[in-house]
Amino acid sequence: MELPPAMTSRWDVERFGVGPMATPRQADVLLVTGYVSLKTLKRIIRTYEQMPEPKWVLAFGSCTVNGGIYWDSYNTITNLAEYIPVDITVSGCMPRPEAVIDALQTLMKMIQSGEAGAYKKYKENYEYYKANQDRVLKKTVPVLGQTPKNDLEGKDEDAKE
Amino acid sequence: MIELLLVPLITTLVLAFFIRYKRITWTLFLAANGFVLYKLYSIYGIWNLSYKVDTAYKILGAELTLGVSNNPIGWYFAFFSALITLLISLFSIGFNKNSRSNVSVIWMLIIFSNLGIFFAQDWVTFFMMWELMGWTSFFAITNGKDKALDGAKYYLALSLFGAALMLIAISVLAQYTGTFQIFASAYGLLQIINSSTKLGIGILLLFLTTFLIKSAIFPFYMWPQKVYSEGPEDYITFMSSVMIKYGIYPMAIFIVPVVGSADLPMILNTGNVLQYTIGYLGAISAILGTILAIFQTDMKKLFAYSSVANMGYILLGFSSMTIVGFEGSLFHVVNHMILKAAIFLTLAAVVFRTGESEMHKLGGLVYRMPLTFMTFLLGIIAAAGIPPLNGFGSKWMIIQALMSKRMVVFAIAMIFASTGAFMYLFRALASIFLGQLPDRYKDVKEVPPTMAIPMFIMMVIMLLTGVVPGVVMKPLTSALKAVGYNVEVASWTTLEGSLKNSVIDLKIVFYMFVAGVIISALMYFFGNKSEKVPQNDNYTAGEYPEEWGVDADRFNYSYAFYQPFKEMFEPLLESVSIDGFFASIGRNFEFLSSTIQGLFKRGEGAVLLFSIGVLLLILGGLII
Amino acid sequence: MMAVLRVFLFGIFAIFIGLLFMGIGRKVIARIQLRYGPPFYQAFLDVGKLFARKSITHNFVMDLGMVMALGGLLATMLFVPIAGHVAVKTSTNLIVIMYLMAIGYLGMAMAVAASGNPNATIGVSRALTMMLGYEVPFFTVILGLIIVNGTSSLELISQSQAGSILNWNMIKFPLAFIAAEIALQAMMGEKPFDAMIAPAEIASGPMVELSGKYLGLAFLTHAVSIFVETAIIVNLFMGGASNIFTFVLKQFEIYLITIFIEAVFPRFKIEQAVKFLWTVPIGIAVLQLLLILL
Amino acid sequence: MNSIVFLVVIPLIAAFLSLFLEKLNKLAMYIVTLFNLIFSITVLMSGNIPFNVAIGGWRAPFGINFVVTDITIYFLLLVNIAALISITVVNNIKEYQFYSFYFVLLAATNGMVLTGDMFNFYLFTELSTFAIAGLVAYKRDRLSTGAALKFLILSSTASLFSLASIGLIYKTLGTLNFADIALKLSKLNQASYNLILILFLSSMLVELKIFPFNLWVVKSYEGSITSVNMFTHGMLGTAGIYGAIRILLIVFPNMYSTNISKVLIILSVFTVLIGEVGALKEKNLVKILAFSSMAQMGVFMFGIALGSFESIKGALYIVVSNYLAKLVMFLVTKQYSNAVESKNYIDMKGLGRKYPILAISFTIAALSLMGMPFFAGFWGKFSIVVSALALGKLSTIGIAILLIASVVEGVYYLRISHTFFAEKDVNSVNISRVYSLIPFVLAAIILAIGIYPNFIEQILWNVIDEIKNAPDKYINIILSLK
Repeated sequence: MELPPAMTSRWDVERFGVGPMATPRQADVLLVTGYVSLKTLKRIIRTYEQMPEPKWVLAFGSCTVNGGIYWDSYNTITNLAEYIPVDITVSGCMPRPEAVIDALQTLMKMIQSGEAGAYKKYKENYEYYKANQDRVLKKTVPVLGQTPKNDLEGKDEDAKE
Repeated sequence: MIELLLVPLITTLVLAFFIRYKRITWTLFLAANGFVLYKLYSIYGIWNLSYKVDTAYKILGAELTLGVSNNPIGWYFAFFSALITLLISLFSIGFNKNSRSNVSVIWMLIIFSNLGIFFAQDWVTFFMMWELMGWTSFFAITNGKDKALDGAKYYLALSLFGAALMLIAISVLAQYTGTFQIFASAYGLLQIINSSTKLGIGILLLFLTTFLIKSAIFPFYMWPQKVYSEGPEDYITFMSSVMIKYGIYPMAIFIVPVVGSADLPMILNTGNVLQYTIGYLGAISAILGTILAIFQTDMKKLFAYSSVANMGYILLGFSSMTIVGFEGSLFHVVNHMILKAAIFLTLAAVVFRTGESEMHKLGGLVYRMPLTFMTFLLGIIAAAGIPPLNGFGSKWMIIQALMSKRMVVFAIAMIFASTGAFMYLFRALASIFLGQLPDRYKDVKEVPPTMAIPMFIMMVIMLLTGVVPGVVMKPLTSALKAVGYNVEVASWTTLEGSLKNSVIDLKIVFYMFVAGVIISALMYFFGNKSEKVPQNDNYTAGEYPEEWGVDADRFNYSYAFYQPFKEMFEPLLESVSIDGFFASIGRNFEFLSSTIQGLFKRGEGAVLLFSIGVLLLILGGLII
Repeated sequence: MMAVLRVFLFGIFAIFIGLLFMGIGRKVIARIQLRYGPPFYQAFLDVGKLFARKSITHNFVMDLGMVMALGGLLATMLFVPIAGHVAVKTSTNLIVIMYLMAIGYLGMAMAVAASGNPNATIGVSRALTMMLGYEVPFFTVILGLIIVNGTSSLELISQSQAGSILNWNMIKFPLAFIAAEIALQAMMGEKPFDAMIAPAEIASGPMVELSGKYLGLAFLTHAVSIFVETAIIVNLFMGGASNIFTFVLKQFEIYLITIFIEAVFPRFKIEQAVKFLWTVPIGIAVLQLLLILL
Repeated sequence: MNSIVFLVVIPLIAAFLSLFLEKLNKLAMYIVTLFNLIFSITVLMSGNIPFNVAIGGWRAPFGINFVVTDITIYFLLLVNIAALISITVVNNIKEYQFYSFYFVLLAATNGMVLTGDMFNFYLFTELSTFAIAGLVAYKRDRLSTGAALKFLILSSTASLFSLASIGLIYKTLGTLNFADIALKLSKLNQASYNLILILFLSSMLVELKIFPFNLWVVKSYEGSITSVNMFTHGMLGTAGIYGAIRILLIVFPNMYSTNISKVLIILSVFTVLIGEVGALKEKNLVKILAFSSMAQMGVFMFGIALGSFESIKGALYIVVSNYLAKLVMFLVTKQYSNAVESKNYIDMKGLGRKYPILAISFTIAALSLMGMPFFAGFWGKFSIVVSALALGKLSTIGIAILLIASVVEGVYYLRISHTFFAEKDVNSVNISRVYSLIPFVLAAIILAIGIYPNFIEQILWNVIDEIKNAPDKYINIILSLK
């Protein structure tokens, strides 16, 4: 909801050289916007793992930090950072485009100063993340052993510096 | 001279004797081909060689003499076809290890007829060899397999039909000129055209139709796809690279000189009527072949249509009737021989290892057969006519010739076809070798060395003729000079066009290409290192394909590759289908056959028919 | 040695100009869309970053193909006369240039198809269909010019337009120029003819699996192709130029036209695009050809 | 050389004796046939040719006489060789009737070739017809009885015409001797000449299997055993061809100035077309051969009807090629159909892989019939095509149709050959390899003629020479006896 205005004429994130990319292969930054259901998490992990290094994650909105209004949902994770390493979070429900731009700017500074390197952590502590992922993803295995057939909305947006 | 023909013939008999021992037959086959090549090499330049047989058989009041002679253009065709044949026969040793039938005997007979066609001195010898090639091909195509019968029957019918036309043409021509000699009768035909145009053109068209049939030019473009898809792959390689040129050779030595110097009505001051007829046939073949090739799902059919398109180019070159176009066409003959052989060898290798020729059931073979892939890649680059490989030079010359004669329609057809070639060639590359490797081909291995070596040599030859076209152009121009054309002997690397300032040096093109690749490679090495991931690690919008039951086959995009394009052209093609016409001829004959059988089965009317016959005789004898 | 250096310089020059054009092009589009837009050197930054990143490959064909793509286009570029200069002495034959360009496209197509992603293959299939669409009108235009000049050498064609602006083929054969412009639009893959990359539909098509330096090479390929294509048009229709600066300026004018069209148009479906290319530009080009021939 | 009558007499005696010989019949068959063959060879070698034998001392125009010229002796050889080859496939036949009919046939066909007399020719033709009808009916089932009956009906209708024509000749010319007729016919008025010719042709064409007269062919081939097929083809057919050459070309040479030759061209083209197209969808190998032999006779008739010496030479080549090829084909068919107990060629799939010589012989024969170069048939086809194209519109159209028909022929024959060579397991089948010998030799002869035509060319020119110079070489010999 916040990204289209950020990309188009009003705020024009492209002036900082940031633009949307269609595939994880070309992306540097993974923006996780909004709450993460278990189904979504699975896709996020695959997408994240497909991105070439160096890569960063920008968690977006309160839901990715503590679940937000879905904090007690049976089907939603509360803290994204437990499953994939998050470099920077933007709080708010929902955050303004300015906040997004600001976060991107901060991320750039962090990259320049060498602070942002969470993807290294993911490699180092892979078992930890994997265990966390497996723990919740177990629930998505269907009861009758059938593979899920319904489609889902893509909730990930990728950005490129 | 005669040993050149005798050796294949004797080898045929020996092979027939040893037919059950594959190792012996194919080695012998290779040796015989080696001998033929060596012999051809040794008779280069000795153009007065000939061998004659006088028979007591009287025809047209004179005793018939059959003869072969070392004709320069024939030598050019024969030598390069022998070279290709040698490579294919090397490939065949490995390829036929597991096959149940042995095609080598009949193939050797075809090689005999091959040499006979290219060296024939008179039409009767030519016709005899031509017919020999027709029926032997039938057996070679079927090779004991029932499913190949339909295609082979189609080929045989067309082939016999063509031969019948040629027999008529030869006889009429001999009656008017009094000779069966090919070159002498060409002059005779020219005089006939100048004195009674209708008759002359009629004879010419009869010849032309025969040659068009053999070279799969529109409207006879259907047989390659029927035949190539079913025949034994190594033989099909020979067929698609060498045998399809049998129609081109007599065109080059007979039709082109006659049409070029005939005094016929001109069109737009650019060419005469026949020239345009040939050109339009070529253009239609080129375009139709291309479009149909784009739609095929079977790789062998795809390249069958590609051959049709390439034959179209050659005809276009002939239709310009300039020396550049003529040289270009003959150059393209050899180029096409080489690149088609290379491509079909790789297809044979693929079929050998996977047993599959439907492209959408293949994929990702580059992981398992890298050498085959490289050969195929170079082959399709050559086929698309991209420098620095060999298809380019000849296509370039043909286009130059067409442009200098202001034949714009043909030039545009040529460009359309070669751009379209890109489409189908890439489609084959992507569907067979690139993409995902299905699980059932996980254990596929690269082909054994006996098959890999010829493919490797093919690559070298393609690059060599692409960069140093002189290896083909020098013999060609010398041959043309020996026949009496006013040409300079070509240099090693440059090609001459017919427009102003149009000399290209293919060596420079190659250097430039290398330079470009070096700069590009520098860039590549300048970049950060890359990491190899397995084939199923692919962008799928975050989905896991295996969860959706999507295996490698379904993940490949290769079935309806050019669907939008196909939808555009399908209505058009349906309305011009020639196949339906030929099929209906076949159906009508079968219907007639049933009727006649019924007549003979019942037979109550025997006496009635008898009386009808008598009445007919009375009618003829007493009344008329 | 000098020749090697010269070749190298020409290559670098083309890459540089191409990237510059791309950067400026992005800026121009942004201004048309009432945005501020990235800095004009953004393209250089992007490429630099891409080369610095780690990248992912599926097999050696991907590496080979990308190198072949850029190499092929650079080789093409070396045949195009730039303000009368050519990298090496050759006859700058138009047909050679057109065919050489194809090897770059083939390399690219091969590389992306090797990744095994269906989106990429769909993109390539569209790109090749499009190629058939634009090559035919473009060649028809070229054919007219070749017949008029009696030569297929790009250099001679551009020399024949020397003198006043009225000698330019653009003025003499306006219809041909229009047809060539439309074909050029498709050749560059700009809107409305960008069905092959369509990011929202097939995830940027051919580029879907390219990462890091592969994407960087693709960028460079695109840059060189911009350079080559505009240079051909300048030579064909605008009489070349006496010095390199004017030449690049003329190239930029051509590129600007493309950018303007790109900025305001939506996208054709692939069959619509081919149908359009085979009716309007071909019609115009054939008309021009008839005017030339008769 | 009065002993030449033994060629007819001895088989006739054998026919009577066969009633009593019982088990020795087979031996007698071989002895008599061999005698005939050796005798003909001796005649050929004797160097006395041509000569004339007046039976009972009555001189030529008045009495019965046997004539031996070049044409005669070659056809005599062909008939007797065919007889010898055909009887090799006769086995397990105990009924004396079969042998009696065979002896009669042998006598009749030898007589047909030897006789120099119109009425005798008629008699021998009738005799051979009855013999063949009896042989066809030998199988005694519904099909063969019907076939024999049909053949009988047609040939007796034909014989009516024949008799009428002979009557007319005798009425108008007062003679029945070929030579005498030939001399006197030219003095006859055109209408009578035509009438005689038409009546005679009508009967002749039945034997020659030309379309609307040939409805007996397919059924009688289908209904009879292989040896009888070979008799029909090799003995009766060859003798019929001899009759056509002798009577049409030597006795009625003025035919070419009438329109009848044009009608003959049309009929023969139709015959070829019907023969070739009819075989296209057929599965029964014997019926295919029947259709094909019809078509080949059409080609022969076409060559004869054209009337130029080159086309006649071509027709003779066709005769040789067809004679050899059909013998090969019947022999191969016999072996293969016995092995798989079916005459459907699809059932014979794969036999060529186990018994290649038979299949290769068959293929060579087929290729020769198609007129492929390097096989005997080609020279015939070539000659006919060349001369047809020189002889006006009708023959040009005719030859075009003929060539198209030969395309159809090629398709169905090579399809059969392919089936022989197709991949199939045929281990259970057993054929003695001895049977491969004769087909192989015959096929080799076809090939030899195709590659080296000089020898046969010489013989054919002798034949043509006799036709060309009929007055010197035939008529005068007979009439200027003693």
